[in-house]
Amino acid sequence: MTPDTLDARAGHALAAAAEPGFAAFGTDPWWITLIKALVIFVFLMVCVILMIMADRKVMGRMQQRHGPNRFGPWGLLQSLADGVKLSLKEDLIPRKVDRVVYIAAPMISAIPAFMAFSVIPVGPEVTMFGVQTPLQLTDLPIAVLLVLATASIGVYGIVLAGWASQSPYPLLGGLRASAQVISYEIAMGLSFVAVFIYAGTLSTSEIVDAQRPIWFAVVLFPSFVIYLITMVGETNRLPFDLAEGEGELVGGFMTEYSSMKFLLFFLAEYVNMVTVAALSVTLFLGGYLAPPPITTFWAGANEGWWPVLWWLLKFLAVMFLFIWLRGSLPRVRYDQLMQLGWKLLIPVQLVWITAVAVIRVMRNEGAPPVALGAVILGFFVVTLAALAAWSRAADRRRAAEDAEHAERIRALREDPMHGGFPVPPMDAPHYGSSVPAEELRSARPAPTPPTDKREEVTGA
Amino acid sequence: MSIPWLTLAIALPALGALVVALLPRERAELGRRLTLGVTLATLLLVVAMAFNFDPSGPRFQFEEVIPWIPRFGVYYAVGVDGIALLLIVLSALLVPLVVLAAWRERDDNGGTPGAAGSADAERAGSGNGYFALILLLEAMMIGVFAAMDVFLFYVLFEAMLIPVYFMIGRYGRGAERRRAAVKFLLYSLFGGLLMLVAVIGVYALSARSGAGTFLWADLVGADGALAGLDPATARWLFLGFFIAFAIKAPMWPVHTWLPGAAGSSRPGTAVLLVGVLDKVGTYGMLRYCLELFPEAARWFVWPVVVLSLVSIVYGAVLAIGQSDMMRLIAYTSVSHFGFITLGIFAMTTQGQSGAALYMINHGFSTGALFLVAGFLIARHGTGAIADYQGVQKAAPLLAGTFLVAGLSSLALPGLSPFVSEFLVFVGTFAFHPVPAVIASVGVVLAALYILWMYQRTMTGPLPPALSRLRDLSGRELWAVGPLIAVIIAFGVYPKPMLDVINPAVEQTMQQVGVSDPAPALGHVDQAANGGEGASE
Amino acid sequence: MPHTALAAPVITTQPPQIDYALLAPLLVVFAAGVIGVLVEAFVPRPRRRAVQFTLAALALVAAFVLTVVRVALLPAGGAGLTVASASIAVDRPTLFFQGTILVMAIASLLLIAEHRHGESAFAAQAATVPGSEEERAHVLAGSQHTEVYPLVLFAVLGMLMFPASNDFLTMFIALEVMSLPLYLLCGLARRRRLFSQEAAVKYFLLGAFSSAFFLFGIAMVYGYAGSVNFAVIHDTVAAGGAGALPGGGPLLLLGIALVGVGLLFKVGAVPFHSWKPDVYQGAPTPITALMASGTLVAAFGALLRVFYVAFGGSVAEWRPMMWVVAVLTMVLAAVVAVTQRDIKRLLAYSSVVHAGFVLTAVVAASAEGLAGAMFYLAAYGFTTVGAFAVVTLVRVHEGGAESGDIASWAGLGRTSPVLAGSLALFLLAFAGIPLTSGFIGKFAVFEAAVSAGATPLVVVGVLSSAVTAFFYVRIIVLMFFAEPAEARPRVLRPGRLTGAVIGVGVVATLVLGVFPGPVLDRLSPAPGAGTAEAQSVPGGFATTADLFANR
Amino acid sequence: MDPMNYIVLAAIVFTIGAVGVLVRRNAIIVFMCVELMLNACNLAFVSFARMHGNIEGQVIAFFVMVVAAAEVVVGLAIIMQVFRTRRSASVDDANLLRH
Amino acid sequence: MELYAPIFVLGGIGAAFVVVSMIAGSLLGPKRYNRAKLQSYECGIDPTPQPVGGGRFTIKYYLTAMLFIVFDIEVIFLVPWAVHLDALGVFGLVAMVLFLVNVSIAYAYEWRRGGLEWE
Repeated sequence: MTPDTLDARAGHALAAAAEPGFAAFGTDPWWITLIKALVIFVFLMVCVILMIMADRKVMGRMQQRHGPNRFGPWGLLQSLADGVKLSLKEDLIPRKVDRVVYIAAPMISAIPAFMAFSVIPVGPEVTMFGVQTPLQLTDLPIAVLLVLATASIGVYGIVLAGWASQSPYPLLGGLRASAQVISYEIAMGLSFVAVFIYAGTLSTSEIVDAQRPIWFAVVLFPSFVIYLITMVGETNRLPFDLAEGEGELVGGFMTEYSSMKFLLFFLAEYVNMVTVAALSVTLFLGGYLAPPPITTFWAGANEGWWPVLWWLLKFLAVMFLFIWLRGSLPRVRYDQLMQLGWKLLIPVQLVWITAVAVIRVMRNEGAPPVALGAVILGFFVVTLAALAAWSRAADRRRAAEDAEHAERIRALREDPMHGGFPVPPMDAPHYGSSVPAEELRSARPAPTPPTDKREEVTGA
Repeated sequence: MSIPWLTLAIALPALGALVVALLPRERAELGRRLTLGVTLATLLLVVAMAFNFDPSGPRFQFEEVIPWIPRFGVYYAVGVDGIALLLIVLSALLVPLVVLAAWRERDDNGGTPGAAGSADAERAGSGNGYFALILLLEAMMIGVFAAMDVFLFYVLFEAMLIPVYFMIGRYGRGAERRRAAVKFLLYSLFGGLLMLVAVIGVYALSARSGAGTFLWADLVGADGALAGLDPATARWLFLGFFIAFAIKAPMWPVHTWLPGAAGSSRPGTAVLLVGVLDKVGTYGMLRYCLELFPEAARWFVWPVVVLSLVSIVYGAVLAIGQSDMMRLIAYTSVSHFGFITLGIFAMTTQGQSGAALYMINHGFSTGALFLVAGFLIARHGTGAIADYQGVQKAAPLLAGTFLVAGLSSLALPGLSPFVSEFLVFVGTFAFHPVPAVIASVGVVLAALYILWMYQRTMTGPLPPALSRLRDLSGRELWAVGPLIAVIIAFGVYPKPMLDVINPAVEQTMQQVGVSDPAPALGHVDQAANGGEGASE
Repeated sequence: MPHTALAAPVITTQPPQIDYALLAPLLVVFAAGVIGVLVEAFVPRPRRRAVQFTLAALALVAAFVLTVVRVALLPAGGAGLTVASASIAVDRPTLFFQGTILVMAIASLLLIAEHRHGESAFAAQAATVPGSEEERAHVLAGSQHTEVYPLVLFAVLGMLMFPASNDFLTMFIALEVMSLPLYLLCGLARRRRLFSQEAAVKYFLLGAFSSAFFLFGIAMVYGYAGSVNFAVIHDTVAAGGAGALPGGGPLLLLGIALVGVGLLFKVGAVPFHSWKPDVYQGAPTPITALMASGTLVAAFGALLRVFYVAFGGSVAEWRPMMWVVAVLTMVLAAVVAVTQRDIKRLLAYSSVVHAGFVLTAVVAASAEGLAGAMFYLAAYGFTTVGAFAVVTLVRVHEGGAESGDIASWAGLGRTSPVLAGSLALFLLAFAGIPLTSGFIGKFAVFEAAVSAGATPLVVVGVLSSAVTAFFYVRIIVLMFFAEPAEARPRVLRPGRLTGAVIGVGVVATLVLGVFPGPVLDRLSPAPGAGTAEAQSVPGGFATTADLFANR
Repeated sequence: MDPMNYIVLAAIVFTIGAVGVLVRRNAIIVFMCVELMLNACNLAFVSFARMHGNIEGQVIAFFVMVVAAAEVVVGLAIIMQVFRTRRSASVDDANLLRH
Repeated sequence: MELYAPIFVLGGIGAAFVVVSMIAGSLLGPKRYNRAKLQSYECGIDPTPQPVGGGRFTIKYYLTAMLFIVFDIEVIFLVPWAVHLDALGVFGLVAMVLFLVNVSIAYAYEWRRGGLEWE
């Protein structure tokens, strides 16, 4: 450990030696790297365009209509035309905005979205122009964290856009969007934990390798389901697209944006969809590995360029899921959204991770199958009991709410002032009364006037 | 070693203080009686101890040494030599008299009598508190003189401030008492803290070889822990102790707290303050400054002598200018303390014997003066000299005792202070004639301020306002009488005291490493016996 | 090779051995805090206070008992042990500091739990805006923050860990565990809530600022030594630097300075004291009592450990800095304190001055210094808790806010002699009058400093003592010698809990003042043993680390 | 790249944070500056860890993050409370406690 | 560093695209000034002032942010633990379970005291 080992000249060799298992990465000639990066970029752009198209077409089919069908064959060029149109629109910057932040926000949103894809493996090592190289731009010991990190940076774009617009709708939209994204980010992060336990690494290529025996979607099914839910929440897609819920918030944080900047937000959103879908394929669906039945009769399925096909198929399936969900589910309420994230996904995840860890460690330590079974059973029982308690509580709450409602109705009915009719009370809000409506509703008597307990509570 | 005399003498008033303090407010009368009883018992105990003291025995007697804080080498170590013994007797004697004098004093808290609120406050504050403090103070005074451990001495030296502080500030008189109390406390505390540094220094130096100690006996002497101290350090340490003692003494220029404190105290408090407490300062110089740091003491002789002379003259001159009796007496004390320090630092046997004796006698004379002045003030409610005239016509007994006390204060031959003042002069003259000559100015001035005060207050026509002035009551006579008796008795026959003092002084001299100048004056008690008007 | 080490971090398959018995007090307090949170969640509101108080009191007492028991677990000969991968040191100083902190915490807890007509010292509902209708509703409904108890437990946990930490990471965590609950607790005063909130913000911002300095200092030290373990740092300093970074001396110096800043802030030494008066004044008084006693003890414990163990080999480097800080602290704080008109601010400045006195012992860098500082802190802790307990009782009117203005305390000695007498005793102890614990403490620290050759520092200390005595005496004058003020404050009858605290304070102040021997003996090796080493400057200071025998 | 550069960068960032704390008046911004300082510390820790070749510094960085997070939670709660009361987050407005 | 370079290459391509398209967008689009166009999208309501200083974020959002931070930290600890669970064995499991229990207690507290209720 002498200082000259830290010398920059020695850095290259050291770095290669530094990360065992990453020998294949970071050694590409620069032009291969450039080619791969460009391909990814183009792939993302094409994906986005096609995805927007597919979104509209599939939705149309689901809703018994055609969808766009004017530009190009089957309307395939519709999105391209839309893009061109948007970019030719007048670029408005409202007078009161914070200009710098306003302009920077779409960039902050879009650029990280591109970067996340660089660690997604789409195939094993292939020979490209005579160079042996993996079909993955790069891999890191912390690759999955990179994806999460870029996703987090994207949130800044949303918040800043809302804030820079200096207008209530975008502000509220931005806040809601960021609250939602960060809420679901926790559940998402937790859903990865089980994967890490099984894979023992954060590197995407190694995670894919670890799924050779069996996909994690099978072994870690609850994690997979939760990831799918959070994936939708993360990308602000229906049924979780409250940030731009037109009915409430006009256009959400994008309300004040137009032309190319608007387009960039749009782009970022779809690129994020692509990324999370690709990540789900990588982490849970075996990445580029051929689906299990195929490998049994076709050994070459995981050789050469074939895996790209498997990857693409899985990826498209997940993308279709996005559209399918959008077409089938109604938008949830904001409080339902947050409650789902905080009160259901997170506790379930915590129990699930504990269960996975316990079972894993027990197996590592060679615990007898009986004990293992008992533990599994125990977790089942606990989960069921919790669920039962939860639903009981929910029932009780609902019953209590109903009772309260009924009581209110009854009070209204019996109020002689209203002649026994369920008319709105005269002191309800908007009736111009100075008495707040709350007082009537509360059945309790007003607090007794302060007599002996008078005290100065503040006072500086 | 049979009876722990000193511990008993400390514990008795301390317990008494606790009991009196815990008495309910309504039992004020019981508290007073109890206090008087305890102080008299202490006096008896101390006197009995004094009779057990063997002047020809070892220097320190009745020694008790018990470890207190082993970590710092601190001991509960008590013991007395002749000087300390006499000072303890003085304290034990003065305290019952003060209690008697304070018997009927009302609390003077500035409230007008009759107003309901202040009467209430008066009742709440008066009574047992003052007496408990007196008892506490007595315990501490005896302890401080008996201490044979530097740390113990320091602790009591500082702790004594608190009861006095309350006695002045809480139970004093006049509007200025609060300021006076604070001034007193801060001056003393300042000095005490400087002394603390020196005390710590002593400990640190004693720890140079082996475990540190605070035992006085282990520190002094050629083979003591402080032997071979380098002179510069010793001088700094000396200064730390000396400043504290000088403030206490009180010595010019750090005397300024005294007139205010004495002027704002009750006469009883003033008696204890000037009569006993301030002696701790001079006692400390003699016992600690000189013996712990003999070399430094010799080095500082001239500065201290000069300061003493300034004190003597300055105190006397200011006394003359005073318009308040209590303040006047306080300033006379500044002058008298100048004599004491002069005697100590003359570094002659006579000088130091005289100084030690002076401490006792000054306690008697000033005590008597303060008490009588206090009786007068209690009658008329003011301390201003200008408010009195012709008192001797209305209260001859009072005027008489006042005269005797005053004369003793100016060291009239035949009264005890004369012996001590004479010895100091002789000792100083043997040391160097010039200071002695300057100091003699103080004697002249003393006559001036005492007699002039007497003339202004006691003689002349009796104004109508004073015509109903009562003479001394029986209780008051009992308070001041013993003092007058002692003054006269020891004025005529000082030998018993000198017998006790001399061995201690000789030891001290030996410790300091000085000896009397060549033409010795013969033995001091002969000089004193033949001293009736005799001169060199 | 550094990079390979990086790439394949050694994850030990050997699980660390943890001696839970030695950690028991920490675990008990922590567990009680966690259970306290559960109690908040699941126990019905009316019963919460009783449950929380019982839980907290039991935990603290149990922790104290365990601390005492642990003394027996230590090996003979003054050696100490380390626990949990050498991150916590259990030695005599640790146990003393922990015991002291626990006693202070128990006393403060009694003050915290004190209730009068259903109100405590804490806001009914901190989340409400002061002066709003909502707040009134909460006050009338008798809401109360029982979260206070778990928060206090967590703060105490941090305090217990702080002086016991044997590496900088643990120490930093302990610092934050201690501070974060305190930030919140500061803002919970029932009355004068604006003050209280302001105090919380100030404390928080300045505290976070200082802990950032502390952390950067740790980073520098880590850069120098390659480890944050105190023993390793000590050895590295002795060896003159770590292999990877030759010539890292400046890093060490910077590290010492910045770590010092962080610790001195917690201690409240000038120039890092500015938070103290504001925070002490604004915080609820029971919390102020906890901070003035427990936090101070913990912070000094940590300071001593860092500077004696980790930096024990570079005394010559840090000594001048401590000198300057100690002098500034004693002088400036004493001077500023004279002008204060509010009792809590005054006590805060007094706490700053006292920190300066303890620093003189730190400067000594010897066994005596350690023992002196320990004794001083214990003595001061008892006294200050008692003093703040008295402050809680003097109100502007029955059921009103505390009457902080010193002028309004005039004549208190007449109306409530016992209370005023107790306070006077505490003030005299602060002033260092003999026969109180304050004197022995002062003597111990000054003696250590003089032994180590810092006599000028002691002279400064003594002069500043004289100045501080002035303002303590002023309060006594007001209470005993002055006429009661027109708007005389209402003195509440001490409740059982507050009364107990004051009583303990009085007894401790007197007992430690008159019979300090047993305590002092337990604090240090035989007298004189460390002195010889301490005086052989500066090489002998390598032995200071051995004072904390945890290496 | 010479790892010492990272240390210099950390020092610069730390200084920026410290200056920010001292000159800015908005409590939230002051607080953000403190966080900046903590992150500078993390950078220093991680760089030193690499230089020394042990993972202690990285572990510390983890804990610092945790502490920073806890600080954010507590700090935001306190600042928000004051802010709701006073409708201002300026530390200059908080001056009730000056004597 | 070599492992990270490609990411920045991709990011650079993305950034180039974004910047070019934004510049192109502003150049290509028509510019027809109209006062009303530059108003914020708002039906006659004045645009809101800056949140920092004016401050109208609902407390709820701060609460969400705080909760997020707490749990995000939890994830930070879980990830390295998960990766090395096999090596850490029972000790790691117990430690993490204890940690999760503590976090869960805080979570339960938050839930019970209404911190997880929206609107």
